[in-house]
Amino acid sequence: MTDGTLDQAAHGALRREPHDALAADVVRVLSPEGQLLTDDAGVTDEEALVLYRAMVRTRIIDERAVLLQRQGRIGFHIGSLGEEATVLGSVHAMRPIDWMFPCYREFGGALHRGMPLQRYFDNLFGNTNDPAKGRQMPDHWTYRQAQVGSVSSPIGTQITQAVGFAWAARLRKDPLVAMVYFGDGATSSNEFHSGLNFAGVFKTPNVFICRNNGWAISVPTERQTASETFAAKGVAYGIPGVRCDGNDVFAVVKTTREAVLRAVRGDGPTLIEALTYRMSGHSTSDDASRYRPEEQMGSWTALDPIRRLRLFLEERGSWSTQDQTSLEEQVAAELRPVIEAAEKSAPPALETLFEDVYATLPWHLQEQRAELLAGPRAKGH
Amino acid sequence: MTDGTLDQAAHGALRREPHDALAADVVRVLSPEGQLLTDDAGVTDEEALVLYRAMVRTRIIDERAVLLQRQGRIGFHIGSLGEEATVLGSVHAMRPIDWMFPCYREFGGALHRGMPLQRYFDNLFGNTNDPAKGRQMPDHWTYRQAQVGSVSSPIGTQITQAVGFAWAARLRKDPLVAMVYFGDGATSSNEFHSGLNFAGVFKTPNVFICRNNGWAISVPTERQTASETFAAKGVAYGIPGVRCDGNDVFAVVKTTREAVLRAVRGDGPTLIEALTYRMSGHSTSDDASRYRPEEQMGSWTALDPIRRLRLFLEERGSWSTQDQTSLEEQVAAELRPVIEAAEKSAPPALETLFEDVYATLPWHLQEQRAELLAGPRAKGH
Amino acid sequence: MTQMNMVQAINDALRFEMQRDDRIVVLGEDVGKVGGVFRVTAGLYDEFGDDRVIDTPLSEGGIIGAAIGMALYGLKPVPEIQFSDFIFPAYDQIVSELAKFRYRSGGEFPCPMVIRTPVGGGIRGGHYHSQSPEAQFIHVAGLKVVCPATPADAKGLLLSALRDPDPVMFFEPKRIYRAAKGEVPEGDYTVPIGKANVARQGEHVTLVTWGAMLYESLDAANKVQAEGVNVEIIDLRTLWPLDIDTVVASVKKTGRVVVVHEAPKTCGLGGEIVALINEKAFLYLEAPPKRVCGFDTPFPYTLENEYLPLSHRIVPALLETARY
Amino acid sequence: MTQMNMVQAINDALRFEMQRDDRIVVLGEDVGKVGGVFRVTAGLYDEFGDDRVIDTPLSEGGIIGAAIGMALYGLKPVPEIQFSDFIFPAYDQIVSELAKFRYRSGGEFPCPMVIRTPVGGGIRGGHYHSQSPEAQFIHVAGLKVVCPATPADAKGLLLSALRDPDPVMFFEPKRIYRAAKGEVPEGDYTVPIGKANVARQGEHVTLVTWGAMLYESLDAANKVQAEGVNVEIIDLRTLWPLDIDTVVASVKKTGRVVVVHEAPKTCGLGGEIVALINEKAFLYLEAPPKRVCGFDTPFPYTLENEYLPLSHRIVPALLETARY
Ligand SMILES: Cc1ncc(C[n+]2csc(CCOP(=O)(O)OP(=O)(O)O)c2C)c(N)n1
Ligand SMILES: Cc1ncc(C[n+]2csc(CCOP(=O)(O)OP(=O)(O)O)c2C)c(N)n1
Ligand SMILES: [Mg+2]
Ligand SMILES: [Mg+2]
Repeated sequence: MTDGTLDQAAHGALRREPHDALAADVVRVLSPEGQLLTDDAGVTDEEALVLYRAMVRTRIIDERAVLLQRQGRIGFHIGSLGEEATVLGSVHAMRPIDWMFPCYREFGGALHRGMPLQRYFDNLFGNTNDPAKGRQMPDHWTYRQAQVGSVSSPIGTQITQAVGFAWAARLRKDPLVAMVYFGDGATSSNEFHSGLNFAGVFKTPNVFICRNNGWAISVPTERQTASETFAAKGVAYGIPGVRCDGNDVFAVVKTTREAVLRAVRGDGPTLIEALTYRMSGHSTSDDASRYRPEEQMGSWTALDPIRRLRLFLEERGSWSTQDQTSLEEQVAAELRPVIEAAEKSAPPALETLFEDVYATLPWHLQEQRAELLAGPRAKGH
Repeated sequence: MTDGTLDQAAHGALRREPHDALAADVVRVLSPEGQLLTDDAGVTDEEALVLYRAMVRTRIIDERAVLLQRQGRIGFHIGSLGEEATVLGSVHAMRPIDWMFPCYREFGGALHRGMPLQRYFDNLFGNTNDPAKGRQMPDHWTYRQAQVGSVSSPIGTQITQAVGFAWAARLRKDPLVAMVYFGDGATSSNEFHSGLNFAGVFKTPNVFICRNNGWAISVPTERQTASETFAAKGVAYGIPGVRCDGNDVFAVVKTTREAVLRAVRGDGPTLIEALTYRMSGHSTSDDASRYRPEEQMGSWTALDPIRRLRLFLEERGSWSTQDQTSLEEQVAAELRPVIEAAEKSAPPALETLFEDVYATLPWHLQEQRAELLAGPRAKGH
Repeated sequence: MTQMNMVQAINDALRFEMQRDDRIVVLGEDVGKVGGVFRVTAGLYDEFGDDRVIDTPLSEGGIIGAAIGMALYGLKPVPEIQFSDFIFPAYDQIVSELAKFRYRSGGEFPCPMVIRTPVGGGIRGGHYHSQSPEAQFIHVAGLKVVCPATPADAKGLLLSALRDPDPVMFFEPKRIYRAAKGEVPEGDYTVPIGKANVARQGEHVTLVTWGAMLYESLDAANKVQAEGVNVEIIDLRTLWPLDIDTVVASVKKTGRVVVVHEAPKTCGLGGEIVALINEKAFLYLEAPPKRVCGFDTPFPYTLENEYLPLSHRIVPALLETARY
Repeated sequence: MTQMNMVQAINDALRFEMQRDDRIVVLGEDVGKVGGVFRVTAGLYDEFGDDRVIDTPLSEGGIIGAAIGMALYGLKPVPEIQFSDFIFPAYDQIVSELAKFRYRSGGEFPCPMVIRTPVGGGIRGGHYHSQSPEAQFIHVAGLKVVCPATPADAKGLLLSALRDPDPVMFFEPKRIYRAAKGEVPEGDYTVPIGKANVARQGEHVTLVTWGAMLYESLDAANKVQAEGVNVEIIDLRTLWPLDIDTVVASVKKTGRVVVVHEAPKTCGLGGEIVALINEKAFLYLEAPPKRVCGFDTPFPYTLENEYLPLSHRIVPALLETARY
């Protein structure tokens, strides 16, 4: 049974490459070296700078969170290293009235939509100021005010929810669009299937953003599906699928904007496959060196979305080394008090354990709360 | 909210017709009037007769089961009226070593593979002779000996199971193919998605038969998916999808045979969409007149698979009214003692309630059995 | 007051509240044009249209996931799961998402909805059209679970559920969909969630039950009355959070308790009720609390009436407990 | 005998049995090349190859559905669910199909397999990496449910499970994956399914627990020993069908019982154990059976140690029960 027969069969899928950012059908505006491939970047110079700053800020925060985890100051982090153009470009293409249903790598997008940095770090530290009362793991934040959903761990569950949300808006003649994020691995989930199927049938105003970052923890895309591409999966639902270079922020903005407009026009949902790359382990708990071919990392480093945008801006004369230094200093300065405040805050009060299970506390939770408050404390706080 | 805006959107899907048996891409061998459209029927004259007899037998049994239910002699029946060519043609194309994982409308196929008629009726009556000990509803039979799976009610669950089965066979270098049946509604199930996805990735020797009969109880195909066709869903999994005229038994045999050969060659699974029509209510519990447009029934009556095959055979001179009469008499004669025996058999013994939950009876079931055997009987036996 | 059966009472509650509250959307398999396989939503499609009474593709996970999204938006979805046996493809959405949404978002995303689904045996439905999965939802924090036994309670509890700020599992005992008939108040009428009903007053034994087994319990109580055993029957109505005060008060009075439910005995709600009574009325107990339940086997087709805790199995349990 | 932790013991059992029985196939997310996110299957991919240690697409329903098909064929699949919190997308396949296959086919299609999955809190995993869903499987007839607390039991029970004719849910307490160490017999070594272990002898109170809470219970027992309370601890090991004889014998001796588990209290296995003790040892009870469990809330991140039934919460329960 181990002579490789099935091995070969299983990897028959390898004949095509579902993770080739340079393939011909992939929407691209900037070359890997930052050259404009079309007449128009599709965004103003000002927007390009806003996007660049946001991407850099996101990466710095990401690196800092990893450091905090390594230092044992927070328990966990899952970030977007290498995927900043996909996250920021798509969020940027949303209108203020639109909604964002995140996966777990989109903190940069939520911050871009206005989530306070403090709120993000209060979640990372799970402290008493965290509006979700330290109940969820790091990177599982919530920020309704900026029309951002609540991060969940189970893969794919947000997809059908985003469809129901958009559907409800449509029923109420509210012209918003709901954009939902998920990974390549999530396309195998039940909810990808039912979400896209419902969206197709009911023509809901959704934009589905599949961040194809090459991996689902250690599982490569060719082990995830034998579909030619992830975008092609739209066919099964009567939904147009389009691939864009997820490391080219202009391509992401362009593709997403078109999809948003389509939805606003009433023409229904779009599935976008953004080809990008997870340039870190899956999370701080993962060691990618156990399974990731070294050369793969190298070739994607050359496609780094931040480098690419910086080359473009420098070429235009709108960015300098000095700008870079001051931006980095600025973000560092912004982070210092935020982290300090988050770290020195107390853990949530004991009674918060029982709140929000229901709108009001039923008898059994009143009893359990009383028991906890009257009893001895656990070690470690 | 009820001005039809969404209505229109939801039915945008109606612009294409996922249930058009006469569409150009649909494999067809016989015209609706029984004329051969190709040089070759693909089956011998003898096979054609075998198929015809089996289809007629299936329909007669079906009608009898409905009658038994109407008379209150059995509790329920779900049949294959109008879908006989799809069921019999595909089963006929299987080799003896292949396996069949049925949905709930394929009793004709199981009988064709050798399931004794008595066994089928013992299930309908849920009597003591039923090898499944009267535990399941009518039409939920099991017949491992002819390599037929076990019928389950939850839609779609058999799909991933058939994939695992075929995958196991492949791992053991056993050249069998596993054919799995499901309806158009089942394509919306979780298991359709994961089953086909796994099959694509691991190139399992499966044939997926989607009996597109136009309805999932009262839900029409255009409300089931916005996909152009059900066959097109194969694209999402890297699996070839093909449509055949499910009321043309030769087309079904041809399409299925090709798929079986493909799987045997190691080229992986095929998704077959057989376009047919449910010419009855969903089951004896359903009244289709509440939702089915009258004219639809009429146009499909003209496409009746049995009529079509009979016209072909009559044209060839290999079938006569006399043949028909004697076939009908023969089936009736065969049914009489079988139904009588099934009906007069006792219900299963009380202790069978506790068997087969586990391989051996744990203490709690021993106690519950003792309690039941010692206590009073329920009314109604 | 009008004479109605359960189906009519539920239909009446839905229609009443849909007229009153245009955020209510009914969705599910076959709920629209055909009005549900049990005809519970009959007429709603014609009255409220395809935007509010929606036939969906065959995917319970899709139905509940989409309903969650609708609830997050601010609508009040009322998904129907055709049989509660088919709720499991949606189990992940219900237990991982719906039940936890308010909690995990610190109250930012409450997710009120009412999941309606027929429950229990009695229609010769075999394995997959007969089960009673309430315990699998009660164990999960964040859900309210309701199961009415009379048409009036069905209407009153459904209207309460539709106005409740939390997600409610609304189990409809299909065995008595048409068999249970009774007077139902017209118009607005609510029965509070969390309050049990003492369906029969008694002194000797407390019987706790709900749904279709209420009628079997009443029958058994009448039978043992002839033998001098006087049974108090509590129809829980709300299975969680259950009305602990009513249960404990009764047990303190009788000192004896029998719990009757259709679901398999092991890890069912019956065990929880026994454990709660131990915690709250231990010194009052004069006999071991007894459970009369479905057996720990899959639900059978032919032997359905032997499997269910019908009157013939309740009677000996009551006698044994009373005479202990 | 070799000193091993839980991860090593489970790995050893898998390797041993895979060498012995070529029908065993391990499948799941990240079980192959990387050897599992907890490294439980480390090295198996290299030793047995991609045909027997299979990385699958991200679909728990697909994993279990395919495993059922493999089992029907005659293989012995050992699917891993990466966290038991993520088992719910496969819940339908497990409760509707796996648990019922032998029954509904009259014995024609037994479906033996071992579903391995890490369970419980202790790794700061929050809502979705900490839950203990055993009751949701015990309630469903047809499954065996196992949860070892020591490396030797982990190996011995896993080898038994791999040879069992029925489907077994094998819950691995991840809190003690590396923390629990002990001597593990080399080579073939089985611990029978269905037998509990008396982990500590005592006279005054019986404590029933399993998995990671065994260690908290031992700690609490040592603490109350100082106050003169002598606790007998039963490590169930097999959660269903549980070893009723051992539990009842102990309760008959002590007359007092505390059940400790991580899962939420309501409708958890604790309630079932209390109800069973009522049925079988009612007259021996000298104090109300007590439950120390996870609270009826979602599993929290920061306050994890306040949520869990750790030693500090077990001690008062033991004292109260002993002094009742
Ligand atoms: C239902 C479910 N199964 C398994 C997991 C464990 N898990 C967390 S992330 C992940 C991989 C996700 O991959 P992908 O969707 O590609 O997203 P990415 O992390 O690459 O952004 C897995 C298997 C989970 N969170 N939920
Ligand atoms: C998971 C699940 N949901 C709902 C049902 C109820 N139900 C039984 S058959 C059916 C329609 C199936 O339609 P389709 O797959 O097209 O098969 P057909 O009956 O047309 O052959 C439904 C909704 C079920 N059996 N299982
Ligand atoms: Mg990925
Ligand atoms: Mg159909």
